[in-house]
Amino acid sequence: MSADVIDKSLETFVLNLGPQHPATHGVLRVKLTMDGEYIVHAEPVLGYIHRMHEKMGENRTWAQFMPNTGRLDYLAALSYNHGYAMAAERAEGIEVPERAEYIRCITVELNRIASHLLWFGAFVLDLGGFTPLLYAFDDREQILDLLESVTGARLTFCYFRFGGVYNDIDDNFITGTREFIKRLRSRMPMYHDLVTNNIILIKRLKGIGPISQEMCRRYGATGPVLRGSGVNFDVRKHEPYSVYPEFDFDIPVYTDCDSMARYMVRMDEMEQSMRIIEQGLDKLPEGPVMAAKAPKILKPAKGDYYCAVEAARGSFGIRLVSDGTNTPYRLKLRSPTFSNLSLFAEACQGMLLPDALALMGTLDLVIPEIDR
Amino acid sequence: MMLFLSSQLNTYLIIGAFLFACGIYGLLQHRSLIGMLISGELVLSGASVNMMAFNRFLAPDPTVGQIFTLFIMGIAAAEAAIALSIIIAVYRNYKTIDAEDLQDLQG
Amino acid sequence: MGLAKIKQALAELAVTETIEVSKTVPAPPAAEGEEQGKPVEVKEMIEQNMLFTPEYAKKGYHLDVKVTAENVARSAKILLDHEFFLESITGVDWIKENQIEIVYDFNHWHTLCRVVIRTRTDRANPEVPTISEIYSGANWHERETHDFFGVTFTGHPDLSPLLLPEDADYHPLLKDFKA
Amino acid sequence: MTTELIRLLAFLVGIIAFAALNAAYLVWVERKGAAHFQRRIGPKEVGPYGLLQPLADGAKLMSKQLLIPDGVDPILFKIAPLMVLVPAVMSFVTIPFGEHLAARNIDLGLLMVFAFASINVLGLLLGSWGSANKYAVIAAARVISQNIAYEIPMLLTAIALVMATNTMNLNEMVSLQGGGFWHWNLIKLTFTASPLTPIAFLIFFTTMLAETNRAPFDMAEAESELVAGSFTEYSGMGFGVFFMGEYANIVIGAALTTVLFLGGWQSPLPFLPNSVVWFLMKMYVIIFTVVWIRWTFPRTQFYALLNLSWKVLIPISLVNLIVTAGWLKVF
Amino acid sequence: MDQNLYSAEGLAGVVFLGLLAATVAGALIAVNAKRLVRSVAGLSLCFTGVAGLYYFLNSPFVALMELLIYVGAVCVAIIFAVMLAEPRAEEKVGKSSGLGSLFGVIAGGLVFIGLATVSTKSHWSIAKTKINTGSVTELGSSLMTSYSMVFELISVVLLVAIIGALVLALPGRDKE
Amino acid sequence: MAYFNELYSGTKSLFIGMGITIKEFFKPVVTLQYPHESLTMTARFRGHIELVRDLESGGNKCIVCGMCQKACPSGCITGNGEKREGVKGKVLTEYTLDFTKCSLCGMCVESCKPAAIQFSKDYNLAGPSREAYIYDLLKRLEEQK
Repeated sequence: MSADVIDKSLETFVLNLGPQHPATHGVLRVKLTMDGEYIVHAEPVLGYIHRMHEKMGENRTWAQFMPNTGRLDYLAALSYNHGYAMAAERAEGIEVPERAEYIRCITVELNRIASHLLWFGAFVLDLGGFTPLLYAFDDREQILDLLESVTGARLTFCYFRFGGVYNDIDDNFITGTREFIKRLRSRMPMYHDLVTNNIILIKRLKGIGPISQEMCRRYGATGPVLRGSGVNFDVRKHEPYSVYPEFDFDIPVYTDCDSMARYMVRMDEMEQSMRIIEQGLDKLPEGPVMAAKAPKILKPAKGDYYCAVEAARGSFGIRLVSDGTNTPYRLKLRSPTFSNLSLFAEACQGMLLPDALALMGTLDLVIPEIDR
Repeated sequence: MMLFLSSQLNTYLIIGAFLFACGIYGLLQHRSLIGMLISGELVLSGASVNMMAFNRFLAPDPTVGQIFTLFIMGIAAAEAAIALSIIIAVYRNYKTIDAEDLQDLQG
Repeated sequence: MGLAKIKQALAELAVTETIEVSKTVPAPPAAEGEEQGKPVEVKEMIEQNMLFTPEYAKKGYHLDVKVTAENVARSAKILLDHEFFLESITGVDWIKENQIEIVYDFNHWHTLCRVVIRTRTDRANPEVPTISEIYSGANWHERETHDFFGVTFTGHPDLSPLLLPEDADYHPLLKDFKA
Repeated sequence: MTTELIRLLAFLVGIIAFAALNAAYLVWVERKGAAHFQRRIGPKEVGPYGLLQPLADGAKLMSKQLLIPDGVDPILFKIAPLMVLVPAVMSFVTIPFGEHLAARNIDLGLLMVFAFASINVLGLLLGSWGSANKYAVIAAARVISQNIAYEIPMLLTAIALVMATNTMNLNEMVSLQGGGFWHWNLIKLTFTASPLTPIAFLIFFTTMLAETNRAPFDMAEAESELVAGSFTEYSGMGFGVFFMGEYANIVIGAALTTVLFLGGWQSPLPFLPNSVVWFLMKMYVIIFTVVWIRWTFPRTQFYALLNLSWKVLIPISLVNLIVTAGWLKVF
Repeated sequence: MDQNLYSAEGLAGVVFLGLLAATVAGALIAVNAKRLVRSVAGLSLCFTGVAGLYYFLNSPFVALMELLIYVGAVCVAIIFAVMLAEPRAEEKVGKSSGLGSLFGVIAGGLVFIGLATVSTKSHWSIAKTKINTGSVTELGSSLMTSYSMVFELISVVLLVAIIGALVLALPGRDKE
Repeated sequence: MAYFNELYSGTKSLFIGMGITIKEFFKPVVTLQYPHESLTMTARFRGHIELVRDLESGGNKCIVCGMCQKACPSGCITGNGEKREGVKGKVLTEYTLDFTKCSLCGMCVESCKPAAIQFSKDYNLAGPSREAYIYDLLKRLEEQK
């Protein structure tokens, strides 16, 4: 893996992709050793926006860390809120009321659609198509409006609390969400006609950037990257949490292992999320949104706890080590794109630069989550 | 006076000779293969200018010089293509385009 | 892949004389297991079919194996052979015990089975063999752990800082590190 | 003598003004068009409908410092933008805007446009090589292969057209398309053009996009891959001139398409008078289509682009050439 | 002179002088530049000048072809080769040391003086009428009649060149 | 045959794409022209915090319990109170928000028992210096009168 395995006889040069580059979506730097336009060796350089969230966690109370989780992956903040809330609830043994669980699932899925829509736009932008980005943003803004009306924020929601959610949803939100789903359903064929079926896009994605199952296993890739390689693994089904078992939804899996497969997985996931939201709204029970007995100050028993959720980019895991005090002793954040990006170096070897960028686009990187 | 220059055969002949001489000088003085190729192109265009001048001022057939020049262009293009692919092949194998470093080619 | 087989395979690697049993192991018949850190015979554990199996709903994982540092790579290999994938590697600084614990989280695609491998190393000179040869993804996780805890993963190809600045010589997640 | 000089200068100024104005307003069209394709408003602050935006942009670019980074070849770096702009402006000399409205009615007009258009590549190349930037160099390598690959089908379709019309004089070519839109080369319903001409039009249009480095063939710029490709190191007016040159090339491409296939200044219906207005309308429709295409498609992959040329465009344009030759022989 | 195009003779003269200067300067840059890229830039300048000269010689077709082929194709190809073979712009271009250079100057000078003397001293029987009308039709018909054989041959040469170039350039891809 | 099929379907897909964008071209714009128009924030919008006016007394409702300071993850709230004669409990003398640190999480508002602080709907936040973001909320409350 190190630079000295490169064949010295090749006429290569080093290309710095980033830290400021239009395709790296943030401050990721990839040191590429190139032979012409072919990539001989790639070395991602991380840490440009490393903030040491894990240390922050050790210095804050359990509740105070909640806002931080939304700042890891700011595009799917609710999944991260959810993961952290669940981990702490598991440690403390708090039962969450059913209505709160439904609200959590609905909002998380909305957030997932928003994240995928943004990914869709940004990915097509990486491929040089600008307009789909704006269409996707148009839809995404509707979601953010909905979520803002409930949570009070547009990105870093910080909506969940140990034992429930911060605010109950109202009828405006429910009707708004139903309308939005109707709207997005009618827009999906447009996206497919404009982008998915476009011959230029198909030529750019079909067979490009293969990631084998074996590679996924070695690198621990999860999420759409893994499902694009034909593995039916989704924490929501595999390790059912919250009220996901109540919902009837499918896990889109494509077996082509290429960029197109990963693209299709995400597009189909949006449809599945819409199904979940619809069912959630139908089944939404009445009741409180906060556990009655939820303690204000958490002091979980000694021991360590692991909890994983399916975030928009893969399996987000959180490992808590408690020493029985009101601050976590150790708090490990397992971010999916960290693992997904780590396979980039191997996957892009021998690829052309534009293809590698297409591959990088399908990894759906959110740098703050990688750097933490 | 100015018009005089452009309608004088000698102007063109001297320019042609100049290009030709530049080419010769460059061929002798350049060590890199690409430099030599450039000089070669100059030699060829010196000849072309002469052809065109004779065509305009002397030749009995008004097209022969032009056709010669067109052929020279064809030859030059072919020459450039071949020479460049040779240069690239040489560079790939020897990592140099310096003619004097290419002693290996002898024998 | 049966859970039992994995247990069997890992049991042989587990630290032979002591096994940390979770506090919340189902009470009977191992009532004595209640006490944390109480040494239990491996054989006995296997026989009782409750080998370091914490309560999943409470802990979030199924197997919790403590191995010695030399056995980390072997257990990783066993897990790879059973098609586990690596979720993360991290450390925990047990400053009072003067030890650093390295925790490996594994998961499986098709069976619900999370396995945690732990090993402890001396805090003054933390060294664990690398598993980056077995799990390529471990490369970055180990680099990260090296950044944060200063753990040297012997055999790792490149332990230069991943998330910290290139010239960082501090390890922020150690408990005695104050910014 | 003096009148001649004045006439010459008038033409020169006229052409440069036309080229510059069009290039500048093409930026406006692009931005406004992009905005509406994306359901935005686009420039609106400077002047009504943002019409003065190009001037503001120009003023901004001119007031910026032209940075010459370390390690660049300063002479080439400065000359290259001009080498893109000047030939494009030169090409306008021969475009017949109206029946009597052409700076020079040259017999070899078509050839002249192609000859000058080919210099454009050299400018891009020298600029990117001169700026000593890796992204620019990659862009340069792409530009060469792309331009060589697309010049062939472009010339082949143009030659087929020359065969059919028997002239390389652009004005004459337009004259031959008089008498209603069914006489345009695009859909000539008479027996003088081969039935493949509509396909030839598509090929010509595609190659025109590629030769002017327009999306989806904007390999030279490819902002998401190569930052800004050939223009990465350019700032201020260096960038501005490059930009103008690119847009002037698009105007040339659109004008040429209009002349060759859409009957230039000929009115679409016989009873309407011929006028320069028709020419401009057709040209702007083409330009709008170019903008429309840019804001619809993603960028092609580089080898897909070459495949398109070598496997699709060149064979079809060769077939077109042969069919045209046969057609002319038969009829 | 084509009176339609350049009726103002003085202007034409100025343009002609400019073209001469471009040709000479271009040629000098091409052989003397320190960096190969500049050599090629000089070469393209020289070719542009030569194309202008052709125009003055009543051959607009050849002039435009000169631009199209030499500037648009040959120079571009050479720059491409420079880019491939000289990746580090800082690297010096090989120039012969003093002796070679001196030899070059002497040889070039002698050639120039010789040719110039011959061309100025010779008594050319200059045709009084304009022989070349610049007609493309004539050019085409003689290309297709008297010189058709040569035309075919040159096509064959080009074909061979293309194939040869491909063959030479191909092995590079196999290595990967 | 596959060649022509691909050619046909490919070209068709391009025209379909262009059809979609041209349809969008003639649809009304969806953007808001920001400096000319601006949005009203939703009822739950979490802006920076401000003190709530006590309608009875005209002052603030704060009882200087310090809960907000404790709840704040970034420690951006500084509140001080003093005991005054004749008044029950403490009286707020200083309440500053260091907005440079605030992450708008809303923990403070949630923790406030007497509901003495609330979110403002102010989102056009800009200032020339860091100091401009250290808000004296007590002063603000006064000024709002």
